[in-house]
Amino acid sequence: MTSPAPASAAPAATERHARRSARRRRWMRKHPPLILGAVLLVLVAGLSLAAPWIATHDPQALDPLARLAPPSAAHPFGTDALGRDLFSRVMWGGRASLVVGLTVAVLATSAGVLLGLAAGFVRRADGLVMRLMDGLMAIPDILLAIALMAVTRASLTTVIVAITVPQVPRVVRLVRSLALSLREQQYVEAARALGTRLPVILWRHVLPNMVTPLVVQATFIAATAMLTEALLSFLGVGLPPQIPSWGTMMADGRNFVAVAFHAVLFPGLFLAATVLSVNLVGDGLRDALDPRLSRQL
Amino acid sequence: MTVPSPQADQAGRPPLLDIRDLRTHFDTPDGTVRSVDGVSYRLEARETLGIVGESGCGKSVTALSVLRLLPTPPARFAGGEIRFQGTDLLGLSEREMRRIRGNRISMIFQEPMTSLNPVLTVGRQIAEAVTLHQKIGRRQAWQRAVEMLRLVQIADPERRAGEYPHQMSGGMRQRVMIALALACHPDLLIADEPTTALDVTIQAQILELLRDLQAKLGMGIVMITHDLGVVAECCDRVVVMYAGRKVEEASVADLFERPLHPYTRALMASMPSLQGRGGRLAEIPGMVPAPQELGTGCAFAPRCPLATERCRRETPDFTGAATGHGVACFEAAPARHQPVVLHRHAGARP
Amino acid sequence: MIAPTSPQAEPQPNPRRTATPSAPPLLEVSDLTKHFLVGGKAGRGRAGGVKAVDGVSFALDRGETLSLVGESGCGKTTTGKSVLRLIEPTAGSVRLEGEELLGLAPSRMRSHRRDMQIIFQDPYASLNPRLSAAEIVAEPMRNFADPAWRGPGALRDRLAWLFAKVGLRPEAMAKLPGEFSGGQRQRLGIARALALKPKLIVCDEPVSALDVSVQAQVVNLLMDLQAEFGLSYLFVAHDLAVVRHISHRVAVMYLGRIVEIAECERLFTDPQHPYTRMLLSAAPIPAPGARTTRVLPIGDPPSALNPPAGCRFHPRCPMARPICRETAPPLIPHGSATGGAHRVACHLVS
Amino acid sequence: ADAPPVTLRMVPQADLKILDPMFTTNYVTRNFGYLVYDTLFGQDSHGVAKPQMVERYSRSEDGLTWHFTLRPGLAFHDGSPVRAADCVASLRRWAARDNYGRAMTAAGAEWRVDDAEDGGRNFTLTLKKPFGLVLEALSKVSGMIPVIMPEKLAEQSPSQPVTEVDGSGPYMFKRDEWVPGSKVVFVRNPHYAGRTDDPDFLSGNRTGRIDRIEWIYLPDANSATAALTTGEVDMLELVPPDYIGPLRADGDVRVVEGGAYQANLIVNQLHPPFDNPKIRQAVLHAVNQEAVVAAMGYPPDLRLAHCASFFICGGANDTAAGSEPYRKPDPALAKRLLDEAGYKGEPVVVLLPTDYASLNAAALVAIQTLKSIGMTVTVQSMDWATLVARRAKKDPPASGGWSVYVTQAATFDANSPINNFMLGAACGNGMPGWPCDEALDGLRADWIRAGTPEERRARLDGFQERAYQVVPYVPLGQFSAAFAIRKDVKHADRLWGDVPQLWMLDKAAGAP
Amino acid sequence: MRHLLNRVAATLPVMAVVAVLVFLLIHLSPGDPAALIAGDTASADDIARLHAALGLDRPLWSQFLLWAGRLAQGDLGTSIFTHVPVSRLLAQRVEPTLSIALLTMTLAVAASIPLGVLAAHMAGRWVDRLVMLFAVLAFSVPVFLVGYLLIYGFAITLGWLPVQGYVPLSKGVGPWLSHLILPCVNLSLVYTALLTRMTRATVLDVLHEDHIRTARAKGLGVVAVLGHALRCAAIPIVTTIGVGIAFLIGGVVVTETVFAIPGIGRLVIDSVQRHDYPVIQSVLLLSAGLYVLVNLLIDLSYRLFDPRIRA
Ligand SMILES: Nc1ncnc2c1ncn2[C@@H]1O[C@H](COP(=O)(O)OP(=O)(O)OP(=O)(O)O)[C@@H](O)[C@H]1O
Ligand SMILES: Nc1ncnc2c1ncn2[C@@H]1O[C@H](COP(=O)(O)OP(=O)(O)OP(=O)(O)O)[C@@H](O)[C@H]1O
Ligand SMILES: [Mg+2]
Ligand SMILES: [Mg+2]
Repeated sequence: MTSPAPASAAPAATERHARRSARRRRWMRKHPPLILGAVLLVLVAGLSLAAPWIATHDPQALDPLARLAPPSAAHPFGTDALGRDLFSRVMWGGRASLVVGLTVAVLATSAGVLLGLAAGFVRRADGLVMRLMDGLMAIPDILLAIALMAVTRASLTTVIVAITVPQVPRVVRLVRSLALSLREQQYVEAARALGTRLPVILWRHVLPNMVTPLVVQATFIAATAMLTEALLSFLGVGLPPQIPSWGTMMADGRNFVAVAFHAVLFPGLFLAATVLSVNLVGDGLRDALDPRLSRQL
Repeated sequence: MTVPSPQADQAGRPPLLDIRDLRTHFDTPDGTVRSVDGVSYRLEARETLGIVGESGCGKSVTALSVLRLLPTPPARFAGGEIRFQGTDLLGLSEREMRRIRGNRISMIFQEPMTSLNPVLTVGRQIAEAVTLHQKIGRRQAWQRAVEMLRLVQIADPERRAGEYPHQMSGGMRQRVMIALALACHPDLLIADEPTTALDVTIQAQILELLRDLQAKLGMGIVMITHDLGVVAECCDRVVVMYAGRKVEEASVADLFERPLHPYTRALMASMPSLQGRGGRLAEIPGMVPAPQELGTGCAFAPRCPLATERCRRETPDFTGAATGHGVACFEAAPARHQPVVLHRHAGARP
Repeated sequence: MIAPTSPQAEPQPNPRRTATPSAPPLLEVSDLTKHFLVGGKAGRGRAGGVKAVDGVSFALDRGETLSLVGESGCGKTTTGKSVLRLIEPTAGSVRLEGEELLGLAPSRMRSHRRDMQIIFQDPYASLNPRLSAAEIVAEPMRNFADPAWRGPGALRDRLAWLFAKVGLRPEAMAKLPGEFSGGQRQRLGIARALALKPKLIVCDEPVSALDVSVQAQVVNLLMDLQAEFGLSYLFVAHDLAVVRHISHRVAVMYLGRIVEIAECERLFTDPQHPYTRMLLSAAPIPAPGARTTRVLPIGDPPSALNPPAGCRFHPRCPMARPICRETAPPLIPHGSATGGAHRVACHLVS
Repeated sequence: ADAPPVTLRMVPQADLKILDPMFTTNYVTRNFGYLVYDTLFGQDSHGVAKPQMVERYSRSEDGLTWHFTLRPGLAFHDGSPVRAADCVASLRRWAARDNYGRAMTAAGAEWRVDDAEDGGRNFTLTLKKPFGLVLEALSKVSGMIPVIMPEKLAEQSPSQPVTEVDGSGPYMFKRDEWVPGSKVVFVRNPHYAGRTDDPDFLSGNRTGRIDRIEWIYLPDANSATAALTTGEVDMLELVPPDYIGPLRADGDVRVVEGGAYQANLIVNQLHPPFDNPKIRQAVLHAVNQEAVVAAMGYPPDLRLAHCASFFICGGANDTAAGSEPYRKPDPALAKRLLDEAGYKGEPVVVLLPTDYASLNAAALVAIQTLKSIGMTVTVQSMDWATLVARRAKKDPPASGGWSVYVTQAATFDANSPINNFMLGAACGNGMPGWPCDEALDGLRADWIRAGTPEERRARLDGFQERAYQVVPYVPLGQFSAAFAIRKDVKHADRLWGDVPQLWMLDKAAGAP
Repeated sequence: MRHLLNRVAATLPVMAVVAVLVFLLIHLSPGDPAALIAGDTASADDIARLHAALGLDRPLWSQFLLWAGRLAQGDLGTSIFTHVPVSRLLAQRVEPTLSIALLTMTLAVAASIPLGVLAAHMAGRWVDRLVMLFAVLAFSVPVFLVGYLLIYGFAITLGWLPVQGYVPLSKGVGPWLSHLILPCVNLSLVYTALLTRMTRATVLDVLHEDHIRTARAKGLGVVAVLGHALRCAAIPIVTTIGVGIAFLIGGVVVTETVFAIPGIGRLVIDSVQRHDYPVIQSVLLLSAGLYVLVNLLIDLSYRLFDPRIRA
């Protein structure tokens, strides 16, 4: 390459950059749910991260004599059955939901990708993996999670595992079906013809082309995981109560719904808003990246 | 303007189909796509008009515009009119349009594999069209379906009528499509690349069948294709399209004998012939422009060996329609049989 | 009835061969057979399955183009991919420069892949949409460390050379496949196939998806490259005009078998098998009135799932005799003038 | 005519799982026991044991020999008569598991049928040592109650609950309609032979007035309360504390005080740090009873700001002896004691129940208390069932055992040195927490042997003084539970204590 | 017939895997079932004896064979806490759960298919946006929160419907239905959302297919064209109904808790809290069996919807 190339490349690059960012802006305008979801999610995540500075009280400090107080200036969201400040707890509690959502999404997706690729590309593994997944799929998610919680002690880790396990088959099936169709893609066939080794094919040709559906699937898993965490807590088999989470808060509050609805309402609203934002992001990504996915996911 | 005048033919009847300066645009987030940008042609009963052009030049959009099957939005009729037996189709209500579709104007599509409903028997699909447009009972409609299948030379039509599309080969499906299209004896049949997806032997069968049926039923046919061979075999007149415009129109014999537009000539030169193993083929450099990238000037100018400054500046009008051989080119008219000097591609030295 | 597994004789020495008489041809395929199991899960499919390729034999010399033609589903692609072992053949032998490829361990096979490449029909599906043009073309070179292109500098030079060879500008290297037109994508595919300096390229309908004007560019490129590097092509196509233009020899396939194989010129001027004749007569000729009469096969092609006994073409052959129904005709030399290079599988041709 | 049976629907405080009142200390099972079984003696609302199944009894001068005669006409649900042999078998079964029963066995108790022919109505108790509480034992209200079941049931192994039900109580258990986890159905026992005297707590005529009783278990406080206000059920046996206020405001519902309860902090005395009485004292000093009971949700009028007794304040054995130092919560003193006792930050493993809201609340306050005096607290949450299994482990806290859990006891499990499930446990007992103080054991035995009420009172004080020194467990405060009954149910005012005496209630026929 | 047998046979390995999973789930758990069965006052000896009696001291595989053998004979074991045969416990509770499930499914299907088709037809317009907003909201708000809102509104404040409980069908359709409306509406929201999204997506897909253009070129009106599309979309929709069964069963656990309905969902929650393993195992097996059965039926029903599968 000689000197003229970069000289002519520079304006081309900036022009392309400008065109891309223009396209991106247009693209964003075309997908309001995505924007709405992302903004909401950033907001919620920001509040949770900033909890130490926003919270007005120690989220764990009991004040039995001021229990179930309705919202007031001192307690914007009121207090719970033990007199703890709900506003502070709600701010802190987002962390559990976000951690559970994120971890489960990452774990389930990674496990699913490994098993799914094995099933899709290693004929001998296929039968075994898929039978196992069929078995797991046959047990309803929530029941399986509940049962897993029944045999372990409640902790953040066990909750994450219990929520992850039922999600894995979903990813495996997705990955496997993607793998089977990608395997037949001509560019994968071309790679084989070019003498590319299987691991390289998986890494260069198969995985990158799965990213879109996987990212979308992962967002849905994250949303489901947050809801499931709350559900398990609500049913009394979730996170241990000393971890403030929206789920445990609602579980605490469920016995007082008729006398102190705020104790359930505020964590519920925050949870719903978070799950909604993740779902919106997922839907938006799906529609924006690959509209054909809507049937698969 | 050189649009043919809307006058009636000798018998005093309006032409079967008369498209004038049709402009069909798509409003997309990336801007307006002028897929069809001023196309006019006319078709008489019992006539076959071929429309040729490369992929994306607006052949299908023109055809779908006639039946108003394009989704609006994003499609939009930016101008022109489509007169069918004198009535402007663009002015009809959706309900009136529905009475015309499948009844007086029918259409066959390119993909025989996917153009039939996979979950209904073919007999039912044909009968459905019949009951929709004609006041006859289900039994009679079914009878009609069987007759139509027989007409398109499907063996054992009584049994086949009860079968599903997946039980048939591609050629048979295309024949079912034809039966479906002709079930109500339309006056106009639009065939959008009816044989592109088929093998040559099947293609020959289908084209012959269409010719036969035209002779029997007397409909006008608009035959859309990108294969000049098909045009040569079964059309009376041809319209050559490029980038949403009509660039040349002539009778088949005229067109093959003395193509006027440089694009038409280049197209013919670039086709390998069945006559012998050749040396190098003539190439048309560059590629068909994307419709949203069209600027002013002749759309073919960037690829045209004869292009002048004027070509790049102004869009040439379509001239010579009255003589029966029209062309939209500044340089074409006088240049009879002038050899076209084509570019050799720079990178491909022998 | 007892049908011989291969009705075709052993490949005969090819008169076109350019190397010394004792050296084996570049590619020698004999009795190649591929049966696909169908019906989903293993074991429960119909015994035998689809006989996609059923005893195909041919040889291909250095610098030669052999075309495979035939109707859709006759096994052209399967033959091409079996040669490369992209599909694992059921039986038969594939020898590259005398060495048997079938049954080679994967690692040994990999080293042979340098000598054999493939270009696909669909220029959209055959390029990974997420890799840049340079990465796509560099992939085979990364797979095989060769001193000629080891190291980033050498690799860049080689890439630049390849891009120039196929007529792509160096700026194109950074682009994604989605930013290219069909013809340019096909050039990328060719550059990738060329990267390892192969001896044989299987071209699976490389121009069928392209517009006429672009098709000429690619056909020219393929021929130029052959002339420059002495490549051999196994050229799969259904457009007879292209085939005639590009091939040295042509093999006509019908339902998994070769029915006729001959020098290109001879096949087109003096076809012997009834099916070949029909194929040739069915092709539309882009010249009005050129067509005289046309003999077409009867009915639709039978399914490869259970092909007819005897000569597979007999149900559609207007000249079929009783013997055709019973015995599969062997592929035997026709006419002494050809020195055995023209072979036909038909009872009616002596 | 087929008038629909008058049905009373009650939400029980817990789900009925075990059908053997001599097997478990579960209150639901006990309440079930009082419906389907009868006892030899029944306590009245003054705490006096009244003959119930027994027609007459006699006690020898030395108190070592007792003769009992059953009332005639007593019959089990199938109509077969209740015989002395059934009583003897049942009492032996009871004695194998119950604290009182064991104490009597320790005093050499022997049960014998008198009239050999077909089991008759007479039987005898002989003792080797004096035992002052025979009638209290036979009329005990809580823990495992000595009900009378047919001999063939009573003879089954006492380490397994009896799963069949056949009693001589006022109601019969409808096994075919039993939906574990949801519904228990009783119908009136046609063979029940009631006494003639008025019903009073667990004594007197216990003949049922209502044809049919359904226990509908609704674990969700909202559902239960809402069901009561809309009339879908007639009664809540235990009103969720936070709903006492709203229900009191409901014109159709009457809220009845339902017996005193004591919240308790049970400490494991086998292992450090709570093997040291001084540390137990420190905790006792730190506890703020009012905060605990407030956290449990009881309204101010149903909770005591402070109860200065190991026994039920306001009950028969209420005494303040030895409680003087503990009148006010004193965290500073607690810290000092902790230092003096040489507490070095040994971890305190607290078992936190997640499925009992009020215990959870009490435990959380306790945890905050322990932390506030500088103890190192490790919290392990679990459901009650797991907790029950876990608390039986004697391992050190660090290796799978435990240090502390919170529970509550109703009046009859708290109000005497022997009823009280922790104070009643002697050295070598199997009671989780494993309190052991020889002196206390001696004082308890003295109390049991005491002949006169005055004597007993004095010994009780001594016992409690010692208890405040060794602190076998830490009382967390006292409160009253509440029943809630719809006003169309009659005689709700006769209910007393924490046993739902459903036989007393009545309801107009045709009421929903 | 062969096909039917093949399909049925194909469910066996799934159930076998479920059985192994369910067995391992409990037996790899840290707690000792014997200690739980023996109760709170049992001595170590008692527990040890029970341990042996229950076969817990044997090797895992032999325990599994024993358990599976009994299972194959229909013996689900006995509840640890109530000492009632599990099959009886389940039988008592099947009716409410099935009632909820069926009614919910009916409601959801009846609501979602028209909604989904409408949204697909109006794709991109505000009706579609509204429907999709509902769908995503129903997916995001916890079921129990909605449940309490419904109770608060319709049962407590308005007093139109009962707060809780279940009345068997034998006591009359009216009471039965009135007790089911709230829980089923509550539960069907999520299910409706799921099906609506699926219906919309599939129908939208089909609407882009070539044969729909053919149908319109024939002159068919909007309703007829949507009918065509729905027929072609049937298989994914029906599949979703089947997959949604798992959703439904999971949801039943929650609604039964919120509305205090004595069904299998409540049973499992009670059992989990009491570590009543035989019950948990049986419920898992039962629901997996139900899932497999429903999906088997749906699998078989494909042939009704798609002639291509009949071949
Ligand atoms: N719905 C649409 N939205 C935007 N652009 C469209 C739409 N439909 C067609 N076009 C554009 O209109 C142009 C003409 O398309 P048309 O289908 O008529 O081409 P064609 O000549 O039929 O080509 P082919 O031979 O490939 O069928 C194309 O460039 C295409 O991108
Ligand atoms: N993976 C497969 N499984 C089952 N059958 C197959 C498979 N691949 C090809 N076939 C069948 O094998 C036969 C030959 O297929 P092949 O693709 O080789 O035909 P072709 O001559 O290349 O046709 P076309 O011109 O349509 O590309 C066909 O009947 C096809 O249906
Ligand atoms: Mg088209
Ligand atoms: Mg092919």
